[in-house]
Amino acid sequence: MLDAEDGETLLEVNNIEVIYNHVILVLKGVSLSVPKGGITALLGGNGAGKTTTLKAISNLLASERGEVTKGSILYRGEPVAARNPAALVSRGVIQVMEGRHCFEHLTVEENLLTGAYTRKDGGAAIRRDLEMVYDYFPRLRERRKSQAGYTSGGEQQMTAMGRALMSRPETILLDEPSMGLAPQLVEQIFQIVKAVNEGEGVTFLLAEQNTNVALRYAHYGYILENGRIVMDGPAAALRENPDVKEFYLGMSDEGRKSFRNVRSYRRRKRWLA
Amino acid sequence: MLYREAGDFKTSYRDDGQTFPIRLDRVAYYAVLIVAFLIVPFVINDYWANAVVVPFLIYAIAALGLNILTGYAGQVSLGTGGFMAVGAYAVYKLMTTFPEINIIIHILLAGGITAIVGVLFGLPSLRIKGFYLAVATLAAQFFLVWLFNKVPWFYNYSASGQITAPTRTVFGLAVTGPSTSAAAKYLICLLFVFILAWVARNLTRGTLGRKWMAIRDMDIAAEIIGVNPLSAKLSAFAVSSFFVGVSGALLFSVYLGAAEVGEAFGINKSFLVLFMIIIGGLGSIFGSFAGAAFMVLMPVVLKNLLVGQFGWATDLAAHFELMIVGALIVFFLIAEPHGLARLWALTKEKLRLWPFPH
Amino acid sequence: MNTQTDIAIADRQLGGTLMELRNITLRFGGVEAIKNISFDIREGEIRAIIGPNGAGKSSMLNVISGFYVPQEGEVWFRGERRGPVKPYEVARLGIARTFQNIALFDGMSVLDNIMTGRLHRMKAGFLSQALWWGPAEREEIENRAQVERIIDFLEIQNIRKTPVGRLPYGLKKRVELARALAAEPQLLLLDEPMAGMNVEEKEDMSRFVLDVNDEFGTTIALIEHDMGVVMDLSDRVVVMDYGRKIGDGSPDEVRNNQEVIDAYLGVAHD
Amino acid sequence: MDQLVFAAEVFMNGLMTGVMYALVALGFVLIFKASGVFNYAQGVLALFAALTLVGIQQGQVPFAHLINSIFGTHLEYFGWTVPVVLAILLAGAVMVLLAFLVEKLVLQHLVGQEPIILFMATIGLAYFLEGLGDVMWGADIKNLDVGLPQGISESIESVSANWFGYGFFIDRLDIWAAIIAALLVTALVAFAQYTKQGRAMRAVADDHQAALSVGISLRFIWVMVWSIAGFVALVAGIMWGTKSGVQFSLSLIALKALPVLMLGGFTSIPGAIAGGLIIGVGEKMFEFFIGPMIGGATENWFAYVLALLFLVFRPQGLFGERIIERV
Amino acid sequence: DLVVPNLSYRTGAYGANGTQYADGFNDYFTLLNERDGGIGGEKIQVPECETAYNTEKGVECYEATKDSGALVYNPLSTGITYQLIPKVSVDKKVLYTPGYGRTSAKNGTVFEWIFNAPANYWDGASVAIKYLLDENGGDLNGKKIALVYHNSAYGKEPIRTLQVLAEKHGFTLTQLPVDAPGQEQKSQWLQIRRDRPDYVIMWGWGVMNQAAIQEAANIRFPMENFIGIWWSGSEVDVKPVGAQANGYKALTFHGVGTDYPVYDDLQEYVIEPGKASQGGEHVGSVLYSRGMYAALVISEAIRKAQELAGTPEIDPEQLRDGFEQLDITPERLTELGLPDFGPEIKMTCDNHGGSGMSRMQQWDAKAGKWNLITEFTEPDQDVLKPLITEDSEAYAKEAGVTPRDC
Ligand SMILES: Nc1ncnc2c1ncn2[C@@H]1O[C@H](COP(=O)(O)OP(=O)(O)OP(=O)(O)O)[C@@H](O)[C@H]1O
Ligand SMILES: Nc1ncnc2c1ncn2[C@@H]1O[C@H](COP(=O)(O)OP(=O)(O)OP(=O)(O)O)[C@@H](O)[C@H]1O
Ligand SMILES: [Mg+2]
Ligand SMILES: [Mg+2]
Repeated sequence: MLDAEDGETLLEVNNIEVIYNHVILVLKGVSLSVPKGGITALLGGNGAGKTTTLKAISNLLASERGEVTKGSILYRGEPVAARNPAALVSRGVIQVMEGRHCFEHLTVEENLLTGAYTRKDGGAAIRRDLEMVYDYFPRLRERRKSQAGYTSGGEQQMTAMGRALMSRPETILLDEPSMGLAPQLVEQIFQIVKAVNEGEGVTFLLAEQNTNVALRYAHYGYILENGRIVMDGPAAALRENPDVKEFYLGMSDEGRKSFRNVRSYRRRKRWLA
Repeated sequence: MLYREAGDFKTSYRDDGQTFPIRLDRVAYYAVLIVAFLIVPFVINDYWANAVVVPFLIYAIAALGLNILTGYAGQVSLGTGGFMAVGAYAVYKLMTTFPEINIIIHILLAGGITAIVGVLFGLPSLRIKGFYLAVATLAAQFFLVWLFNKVPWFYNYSASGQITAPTRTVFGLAVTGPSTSAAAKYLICLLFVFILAWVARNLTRGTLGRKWMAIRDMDIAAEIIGVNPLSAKLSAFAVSSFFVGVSGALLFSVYLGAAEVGEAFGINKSFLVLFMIIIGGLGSIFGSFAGAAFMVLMPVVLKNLLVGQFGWATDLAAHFELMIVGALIVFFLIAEPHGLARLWALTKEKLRLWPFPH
Repeated sequence: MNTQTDIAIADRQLGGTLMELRNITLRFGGVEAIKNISFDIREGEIRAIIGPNGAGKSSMLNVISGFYVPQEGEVWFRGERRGPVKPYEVARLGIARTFQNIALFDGMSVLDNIMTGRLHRMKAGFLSQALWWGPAEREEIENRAQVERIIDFLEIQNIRKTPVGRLPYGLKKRVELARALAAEPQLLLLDEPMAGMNVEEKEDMSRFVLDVNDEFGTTIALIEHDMGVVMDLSDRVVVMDYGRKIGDGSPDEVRNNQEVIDAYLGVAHD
Repeated sequence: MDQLVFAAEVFMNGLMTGVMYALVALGFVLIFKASGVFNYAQGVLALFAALTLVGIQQGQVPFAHLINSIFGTHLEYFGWTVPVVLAILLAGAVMVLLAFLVEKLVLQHLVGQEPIILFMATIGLAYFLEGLGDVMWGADIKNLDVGLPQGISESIESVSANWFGYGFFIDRLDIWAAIIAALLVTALVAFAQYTKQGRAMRAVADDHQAALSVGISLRFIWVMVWSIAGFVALVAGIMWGTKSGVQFSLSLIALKALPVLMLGGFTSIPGAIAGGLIIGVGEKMFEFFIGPMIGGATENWFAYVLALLFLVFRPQGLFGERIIERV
Repeated sequence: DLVVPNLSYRTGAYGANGTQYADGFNDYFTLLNERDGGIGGEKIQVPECETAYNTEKGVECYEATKDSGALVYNPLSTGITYQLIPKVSVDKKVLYTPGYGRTSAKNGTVFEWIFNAPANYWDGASVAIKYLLDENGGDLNGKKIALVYHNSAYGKEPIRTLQVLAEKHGFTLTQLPVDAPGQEQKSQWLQIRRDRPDYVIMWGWGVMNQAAIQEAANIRFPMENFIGIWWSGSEVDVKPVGAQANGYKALTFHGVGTDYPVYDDLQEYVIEPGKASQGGEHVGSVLYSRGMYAALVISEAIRKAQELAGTPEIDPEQLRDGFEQLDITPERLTELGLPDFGPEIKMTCDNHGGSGMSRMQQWDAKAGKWNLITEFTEPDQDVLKPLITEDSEAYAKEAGVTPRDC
């Protein structure tokens, strides 16, 4: 595992504010930094602004009529705003979007190949990586010739992940990678994240609801609520934090709480006054 | 902080469901009605009536109709011109066959006939979707125009195939025919617009409207939660065609007075009305009006400006007019893809927050 | 393991068979998504369907809700064999559902979306609707009151008028549930209702599911990948893999079934 | 027997007309495939391309009328003519420039919008180009001559006269159109199906955001596709302009391309050709044999009704991509 | 001032044709203003308004100009004419539609405000058949004639007359409609190629003309046997087809070319000083001449009206009287610098259509000009009269007009 402290900072988000449609203020001053070679997790409830943060980083907000109105985002010290999303991919930042976003009419394999769009290292290398992705996700090998639109939810998630890996990125922004995946596959995906991170030094910033797994694999975590960072720290420390335990890991003092007992009590997060 | 809803509490579901929940809007609405019904008729002249206001009102009905189909029910149609022709020829046949019956009834019947034709041509929508459907509705457009052109019964066997509206009166006041006053034309159109807009509003906020919108947003899901796509789509076609038929009837009988199908109800009409609702705002009653106003007024304003004010040659002005209208369409779409209605709503939303930015 | 839960399940009284699927086989071209599967859903129970990705779970729900027509097999509902039906007819029979890839009507407000759940209960005539007079208005207000109760129940009062397109994922899921509930179904099908939620939200959602089941006596079939949720909430579990059924029984039986562990759970789950 | 021979002649001519329609339809398909944009402006694009070609060829001063009316000058022609090949290349370059501007000024600002909005934007574009074409090159009818032969093909006539006792009429221009269309289609199919850019193009059509997120530059793809479509429009403009002069009505041939598209499938390049042939043959046969019985002038609607009937059985057209219906 | 609006069209599908006509119309009035200081000392204003051949824009133009003292309208569109007929009758404006519009408007007792001298569509149809009769020694029995027509009110106008004439002279008439715009006419011409009619008559406008002539050339239909109405007989229709169009014939009710003294004046007062409409590009073309001719008739009617009213400032009612007593004799035409340019125009209260005379012209591709090949010929009034009475009476009944006594 890499020590986040002394590594070089790859991505820096400084106090950004994001507004949709000129009226809806979603991010109210978010700052975070992602060290090179690390796995950083961005946690938080629904509508906290995780997706928005990731989209701001890869400059995809424009097509949703959102804009960064304050603050700056620097990738390797350069403002990302200056580059279009495609150029950012060439620079090594790729995002796996929430909700899969596969190209429905392309086959699974064609989907994966679009991931290699920006690569210049020739067909052989691309084929090799394709094999690698199929090794990671054997299910995709079986479905390679199917139109992505007709594959199951989980298969689409794998396709989206595989597509990102195909671009040989330096940094991957993962938005809810575990969503809709079977438990052993969730574990597997994070294993892959870990393997890619350690083996190839790829940096990860992942937004996750599945705090439990995320904090097991991440080095550092930020907790975002209501458009603000409410807590951050090394993953191990966060895991031990009683509030995190209670609200994000679903642990009570005697171990895991049962979902059947939820009816009996309900405590609110303090910091949401 | 004039414009806001704070303090404007609703205590019943009926109040909450009303058309203009904000008091200021309500006041503005009644003010517009008073001006439209009680003041304008006394000041309107031929030019304003014939060149601007009457076509605006009539197109607003057509736009409302198409908006129900395309904006609310999501079925893109390019057959509007053809359906307007059905309305026009229906009213012509009715007017000339039953001269003793009131024209208002004829116009409503013409709408009804158009609704039936609309349902017929709407049947393929059960299978065909999106742009395919749009192009398929062109079949209706071209076929209907051909039919009215080819079958002499429709134009009472006149030599040239033109139809001409005879004079008909309402309460002793001529509303069609050459001697109709500007005010009479205006009032009859206004009356139809007012009632139909109100009906459109009622339909779209209730059960039927929800069915339409559900089909529009995701037809499969709508079907699975219990919306019968057949009845939803066909009812949209029927209601929409009724509106369009009425507007065609008015266009011919009140506004043009004489018409030839290919010229007056050609494919350009279909596109024109579609432009209106997209520019105005899909799925918005207000948008239908805004779009109709834009597409009717813009060319007139530009022409008066370029030729009247700047004294340009008419052909240069006409070419520039095309360029400017085109550029404006693109400009508005970029500024707000959801049309003038959304632009207006956003402005209001900002006003509501004012003086805070968000 | 939580002993308290087990007792609770043991106490629950399950009713008769509400729905029965017999030897269902479903093919898409060459792909056999469901292979000869039979199982039943009893009145008042919470039935979970689990299995690896692509196992055919969603397809199964689609069969139940009439969207996919299986090549072979029979669907029995309330003791009658269901003939060929259209999905909207199924909805009228009292089966409502949510979707894996949220299928809300993006252009409508939350309130309108939920109201669509009650569409097939609203019967006012066309004229009445056009004039907004008499039955139409009355009906609207009555149903609105019902919907407001569901809105209160699911705690989404503050977003009533927001267009759903703008909502974050989790809230959308909740609105979808609300829409399904608005139909007052006898059988509620939930396709991954808790995907993409954090623990707190899952707790909320669990609470809703349990309350619906308890208070309205609604039978629930749900697909879920979170084993904690599945094991805690469900009365019985069907496990699918590659279109086959590899397990069926109480949560305990299932989690100790070696085949299920190999195919799906990976490790024995507590 | 006679009827049969006539039928054969009409059939052949239908095929040829179909090719001419397909040339226009191709441009639509390309842009639809690459951006999901239903490009209403395709017809105007053809007109604009043809106007530009004639203007360049004849050495017309662009915006002459405007300049004259502002400065009181009497410009009209530069006084030179440009050789055909060079003129075509220059006109092609203008179309590329146009593609660039369209992307820059319109499409770029509409990334991720619904198809109908983009459709509407192309309508705005059509208006604009129509006006621009007139201002730039004048509204009068122009003669386009790039040396393509026209008129009855005597060899076919005499061969068929030998065989059937009736000389078939086939226009030589149509034969050329068929050859050019075949070449274009082969090239375009190969491009879309087997190259990386082709794949990227299809990806963009599916999901703008996702395409951006994997590093496909929408800008590049769109400029590329609009350039190709502009070039196809130029070819269509040349063929139709040679046939009936370059003037406003040229933009209306787009209406003849729509049923072709519908029938062939909006997303299929071979579909454009197949659709064109079916529509061409269908409408000509119908007009020729049934038309006289019901008053003629059936061509406009018949094409659409034929396509409509087809769609009822295959909602995505002959070769269109399957419409994905899933929940 | 005298206001004569010019409802022109310089854009859209027929812009190329409309432009030339509008130029001729403008230039003639400019000439009168520049050379004579107007008519009877009153300057003429010709405000132009673009209709794009679109009826609604036509109405807008009419409404926009009618309160400015406009005397007479000439919209050059059958559709707009139909639109304006009821309106002008109420607003009391003169509508002058030479060679187009509603044929039965010739009946002045019903159509008080409409004039369509010197010729209308039925005159044209009749003259064309007369010409063919002449060619065939007075006998068309058993001949086959095909009518290729614009599938609109305009194109359908001659059908009724031709049907009656077919019965009378024993030829068969085949109708071949072409939908606007008319670029694609393959089936029509394949049919012609198969049926081998002896003659083809065409009622076309815009691109349809040119496409038809091209197709005729393609199937090697003899151009001498192909006759267009006057709206299918201008340079724009034949030039693009090139040498193959040689020999094509068309009707006309006025002279062509610039071999008339009036052009010297036009050159001197209008073109040279740079006052020509659109730079004088189209001077002398067929459509330009026609626009000019329309202006000439209007100006003569104004002159007459001034004479009758005894004042140079006339109103539309007086202009109507001027039209009804208009008599443009050959001598008068010569005085105006256009000897033998048009037929004599003599209108009365019940005859708003004049004599209906027109002549045949033929295209000489090599010289690039139209040659007149016949004298002005009179149509077969025996056939036309009853038709006109019938149609105008039907209109009167439908529109509730009581015919005037003349
Ligand atoms: N296009 C949009 N227009 C308007 N508001 C938006 C838009 N997209 C997101 N929002 C709002 O921004 C807020 C943050 O949304 P975001 O999707 O970033 O949350 P998230 O943390 O990713 O949530 P989830 O875990 O549910 O995905 C939400 O309240 C949402 O309503
Ligand atoms: N309409 C369809 N056409 C073709 N194949 C389909 C279709 N629907 C589903 N499939 C295939 O059937 C299989 C089962 O799909 P299904 O969506 O039921 O899986 P699932 O169990 O819900 O998986 P997940 O947990 O990933 O959502 C998958 O391989 C899928 O690709
Ligand atoms: Mg998110
Ligand atoms: Mg699923």
